[in-house]
Amino acid sequence: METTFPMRRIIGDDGRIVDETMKDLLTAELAWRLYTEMNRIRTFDRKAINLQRQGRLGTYAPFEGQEASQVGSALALEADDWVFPTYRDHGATLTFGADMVKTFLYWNGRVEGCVPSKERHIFPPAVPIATQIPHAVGAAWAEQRRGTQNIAVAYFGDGATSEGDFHEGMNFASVFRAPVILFNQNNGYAISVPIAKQMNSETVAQKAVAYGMPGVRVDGNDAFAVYFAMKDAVSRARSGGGPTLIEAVTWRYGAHTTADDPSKYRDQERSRDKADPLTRIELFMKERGIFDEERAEAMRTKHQEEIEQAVAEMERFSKPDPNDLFDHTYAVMPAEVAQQKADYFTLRGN
Amino acid sequence: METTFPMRRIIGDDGRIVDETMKDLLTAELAWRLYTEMNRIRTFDRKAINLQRQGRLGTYAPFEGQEASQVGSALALEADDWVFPTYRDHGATLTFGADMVKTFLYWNGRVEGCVPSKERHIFPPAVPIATQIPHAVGAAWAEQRRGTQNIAVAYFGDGATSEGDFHEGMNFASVFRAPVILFNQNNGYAISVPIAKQMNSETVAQKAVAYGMPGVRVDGNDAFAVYFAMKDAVSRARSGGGPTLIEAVTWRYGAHTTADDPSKYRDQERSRDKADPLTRIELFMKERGIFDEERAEAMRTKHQEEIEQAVAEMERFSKPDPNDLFDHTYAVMPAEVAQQKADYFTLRGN
Amino acid sequence: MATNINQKMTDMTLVQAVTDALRVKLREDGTTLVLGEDVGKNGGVFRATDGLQEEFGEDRVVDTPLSEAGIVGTSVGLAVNGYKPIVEIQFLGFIYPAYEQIMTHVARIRMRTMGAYSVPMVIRAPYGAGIRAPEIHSDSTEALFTQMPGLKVVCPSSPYDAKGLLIAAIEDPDPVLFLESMRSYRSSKEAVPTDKYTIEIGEGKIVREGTDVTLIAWGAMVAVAEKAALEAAEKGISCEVLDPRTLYPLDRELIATSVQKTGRAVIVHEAHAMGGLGTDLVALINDTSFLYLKAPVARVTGFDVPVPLFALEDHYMPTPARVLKSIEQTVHF
Amino acid sequence: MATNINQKMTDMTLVQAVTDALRVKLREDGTTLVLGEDVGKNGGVFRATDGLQEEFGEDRVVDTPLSEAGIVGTSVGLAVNGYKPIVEIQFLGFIYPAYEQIMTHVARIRMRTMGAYSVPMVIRAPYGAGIRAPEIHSDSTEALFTQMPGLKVVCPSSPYDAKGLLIAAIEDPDPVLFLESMRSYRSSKEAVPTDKYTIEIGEGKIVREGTDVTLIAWGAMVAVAEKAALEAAEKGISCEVLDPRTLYPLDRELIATSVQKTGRAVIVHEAHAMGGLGTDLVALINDTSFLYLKAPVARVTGFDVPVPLFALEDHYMPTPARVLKSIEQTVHF
Ligand SMILES: Cc1ncc(C[n+]2csc(CCOP(=O)(O)OP(=O)(O)O)c2C)c(N)n1
Ligand SMILES: Cc1ncc(C[n+]2csc(CCOP(=O)(O)OP(=O)(O)O)c2C)c(N)n1
Ligand SMILES: [Mg+2]
Ligand SMILES: [Mg+2]
Repeated sequence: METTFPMRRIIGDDGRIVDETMKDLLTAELAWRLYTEMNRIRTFDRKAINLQRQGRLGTYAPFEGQEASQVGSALALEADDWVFPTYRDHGATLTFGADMVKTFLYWNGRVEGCVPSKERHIFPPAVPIATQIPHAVGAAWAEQRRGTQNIAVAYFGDGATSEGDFHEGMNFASVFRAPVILFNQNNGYAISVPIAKQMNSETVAQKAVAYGMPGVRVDGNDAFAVYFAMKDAVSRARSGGGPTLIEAVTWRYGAHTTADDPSKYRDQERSRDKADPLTRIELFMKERGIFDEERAEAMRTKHQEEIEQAVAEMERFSKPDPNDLFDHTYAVMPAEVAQQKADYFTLRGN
Repeated sequence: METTFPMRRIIGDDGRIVDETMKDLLTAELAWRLYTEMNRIRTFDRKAINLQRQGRLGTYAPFEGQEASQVGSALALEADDWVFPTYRDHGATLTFGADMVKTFLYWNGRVEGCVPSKERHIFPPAVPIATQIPHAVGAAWAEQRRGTQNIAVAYFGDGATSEGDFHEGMNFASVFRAPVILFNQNNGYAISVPIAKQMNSETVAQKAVAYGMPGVRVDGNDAFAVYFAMKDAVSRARSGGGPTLIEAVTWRYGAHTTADDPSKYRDQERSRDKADPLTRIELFMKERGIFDEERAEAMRTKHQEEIEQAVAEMERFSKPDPNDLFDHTYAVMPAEVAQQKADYFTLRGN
Repeated sequence: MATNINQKMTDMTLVQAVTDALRVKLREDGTTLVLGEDVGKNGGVFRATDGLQEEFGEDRVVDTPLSEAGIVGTSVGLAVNGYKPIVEIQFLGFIYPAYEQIMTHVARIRMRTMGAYSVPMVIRAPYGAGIRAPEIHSDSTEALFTQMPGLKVVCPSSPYDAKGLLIAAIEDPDPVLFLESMRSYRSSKEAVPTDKYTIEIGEGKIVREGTDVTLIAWGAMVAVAEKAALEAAEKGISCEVLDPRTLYPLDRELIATSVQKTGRAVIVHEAHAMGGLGTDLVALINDTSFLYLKAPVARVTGFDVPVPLFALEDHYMPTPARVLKSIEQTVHF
Repeated sequence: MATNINQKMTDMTLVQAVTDALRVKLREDGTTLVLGEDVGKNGGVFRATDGLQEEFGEDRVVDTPLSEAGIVGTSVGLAVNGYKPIVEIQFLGFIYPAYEQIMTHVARIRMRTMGAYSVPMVIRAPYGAGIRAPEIHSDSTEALFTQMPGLKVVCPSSPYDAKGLLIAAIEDPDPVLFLESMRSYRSSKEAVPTDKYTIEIGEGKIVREGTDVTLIAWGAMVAVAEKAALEAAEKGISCEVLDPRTLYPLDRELIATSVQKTGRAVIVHEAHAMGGLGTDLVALINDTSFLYLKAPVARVTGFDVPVPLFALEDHYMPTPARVLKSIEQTVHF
């Protein structure tokens, strides 16, 4: 039985390597990939907040601060894997390959934003906390039954660990040895409730002991550490080794959602004291001499353009269609609903 | 963090002391108390099965084999403590002070059997698995708020650990440091499902790690071991030390209920191979020279008489009263229900 | 109404018809799975899955942990990824831990993804009072599910219907809650085709024709309504007995047609009056047949109190006597 | 109707009235506790508990883990052991994890112990569409609870009613689900007594008197019904608007009296038609007022589809136009 859950780190706050054994694996290519994706989703996140402030987007759940956790985990996946995100994991889903226009549409209350692309298995964000965990277990179990090497990942927060569905999902994962990663982003808070009031255990990772499952605690602001912890878990899952619980210790810089005022419950001034995951990998790259400001600038421009274009597309998108209110509840519409639909359109005059 | 969960034993299958440090505490008085109570509830249990076979009782859930767990735990309590049992814990509640006639009535589908006596805080048996666990936590928390030293105990089985309510209750217990004992009887089965299919963890006790709570694994057929493990946990709870999860490893000799056929799912012939908790303490007493066959015989006779008398009272009990169907749902009956009640009695002709 | 009826018939109880339907689909469709507490080695606490694990293996007929949210939640993942879970909830009264999964996911995934994902699954659950089961085992809470758009709810009252409807439910592209009256499990036998056939979900049936009043009942209450109809006949009242069989979506046309013919309706159900499906039927009749009504629609239901412990359950349940009284009041209104 | 009305009044929104009621009872009764997610330091996601932890301490106003079954289940233990938990479920759409606790324990402990134990507690939950909240936040599922004997269900539509009813709910010897329409939280202010007063649970009120048709609505739909009534008045139709305020037990007499006067009824609710409380009202009117009815009882409801993501929620909800059309159809039946 595992007995200690030290937080694994590969690079420190200052960007220097703290785990020398990993040195050779920290290639320039990987660093640039992580850095680029983190930059991309941070740009998206800030844009979304701005759009919300301008009334061009509904209530939005920002993830700034959690980029290393989301990108590090998502980059360890393959295209045929399954992702079961929450409302705060669009950084991960965008990295995994979700459509950006649809992601914006989701935040405008458009059901089109939930429709997965044909290329990626991405579940719509789970709104009821922890309910996606058993889904991921079931999808992974299905892959196992078919004998593929595909796996599933459930994303969830620290608060989610208090729900029964976390527990029941963990138990099913371990009993059926499903190829699933239970990826926890411990960002310190569930809305206003700090983790010390959420649980009495020192770590989330140790909760794996209850299920005889490997539990790993990793610095969630260290993109390398997240990436390699995830890679390990993923390859264990692919090779029949069963599920892993990963706790990525991170921090949400901003509000829970744009409707939240974090200064009600914490010293928001000091929220940025935690080392920024982007700065950290940038320092690493500079330290290793693989940073290139010009390339970085080009990357930033590219992301800006991509995002502006996605916003434009989102805003050009066809108006919400009331047909969609009625048309998708069943494969075949019950007579009663058909009548309601007809009445609706009659009154509306078209 | 605790890392191993060895099974604590004080006496072995042969009745010999295996934990010499406890030797002086194993007094003749305590041994007789445990032995007497175990005999009492076994006699009750066998009688209940017989009554069910004769059609004088409804479906019944026997506990034979689990007497040491139930008696050992219940005897460690004080009269002002709270007990939250399942349908299989009437051995524990009878030991704690529940009324025997009411216990029989319960198994005849009489709501009167759920009404606690004024002298003991005993909740009606929880039928939906694991739901009583948060209740016990809440009742314990209430005692803590009032500043008493009273505690609460939740009884539950191995299968119950798979339910969300187990998890949520454990978490609340640990977060609010409630003076509650989570007393698990791991009898190896949830109806037909063996523990190996119920969970992937080697022990139930280790599940405490998930909550930063002490977890104790004890031989549930060793009445002394159960009693002292419980005593420890109880005194920790009374003195503000918070909750404890106790796993009492035991075995149900018979069927899940009288409606169950265990030979469908296990070799029922071999079910009695596990050391009998009563035999074990009897061997201990003989070994120590404190057994007294005459006294034992007198005790058995007394229990037979007590039980026969309770059966007679149960069978003399007034007929089920349809008024009770209507009268207890609210403090004040809603008009609609009053109308239904009136209609019911009109049709009935009285 | 029924398709592919092979003339080879066997006498079966309702629970045997359920097992038979499961066997038919497990044989035919490799993506079907049976999941639940005690469904495997034990063959189910009512033996509804008896012999299936022997025949199809532990991989297809799976004993799960005691964890309703886990069972249903995991089945969502299985269903969305190509399997057809047929879940047994041991008793309908223990479905609540899975209620969130059913309400927020099972019923909504098709809508939420505009049809890109769907979760065809069947949730079977024994329900209802009358067998002296312990507390909570005996509730009739179909209305907690018929008000959940995205789910279908089916409730057979006979072995023949049970097999045909369960096969249809398993083949349905949408999730179906399949309610099995415990009181009806072994109450009678009926000739049932040994081969595969289906009964269309959403189609009710006339169990007995009549002209004075329409009795609407499902599950174990069909037999109660039939008994009352017999007694009423002796008093010169002709009852039509209608079993909707599917509780959502309701067979509006069949119900309206019958009530418009008789001008009167008595609804019989075990659930409480308040919130029971009877209120939906009253509303349906109000909406479709107002001008035909010669008397208010009557309801004979469980009382508005929790289903009691079993010593009083017979007093809680609708009886032929209560139904008969209501028939008479309606006819002589 | 209201007791102890002190003439000192303050203008309050509905959510402020809720906070005020909580403050009154926390001050007066040391056994009351406020429990829930984010209710303490944050003062609730809608600020319904704002300032209460400051005033009463962390011991009385408790931030709990994210665990609805834990909150309600623990509250059962607290309630049975002398405390009065006032639980906040952050949104009604997230109450399902606690559904088993509510259904099998909260609503049944009095019955199960023949009154020896009871669990007086209040479960507050914001509900309903119209504020562009994310998915699942906007459902109106009152009928999942009004069909649960042992529980009372209350739903105020105005600040004044909110305070008086919430205090009454806290003082009630039985468990009460207290539904707070999010759309009504800050939609208007009203003069509310600063002192303690109660409004009896089970008493509805006539919001507007009229003679041609009775509109029945609660929560945010009262305002919609009133708007439709105004428009109908311009067309010469006189509407009586009735707010039952308590959804279980219903004020049968008030409803029957009004419908018997007008001979017509239009029920307006956000929930789906199928299984919505409207069906209970149709049944109630059928049972009490059949011979008075000049037209079928009409229902204007949310459609029988899941409440959509917010881009379409305005299309889902009853509107004054839909209500008006229904009024006209009913009056000109
Ligand atoms: C079952 C349920 N209860 C309550 C909520 C309301 N809610 C939304 S987010 C949230 C906090 C979640 O915290 P955590 O799991 O740590 O994730 P984070 O938001 O920090 O990413 C709560 C309570 C919900 N969505 N679902
Ligand atoms: C929520 C719920 N699901 C299912 C059941 C049906 N059921 C009754 S007892 C039981 C097994 C319980 O096993 P365990 O917790 O090990 O206790 P034991 O019976 O062995 O004492 C099951 C599945 C139930 N009562 N409640
Ligand atoms: Mg968090
Ligand atoms: Mg067991």
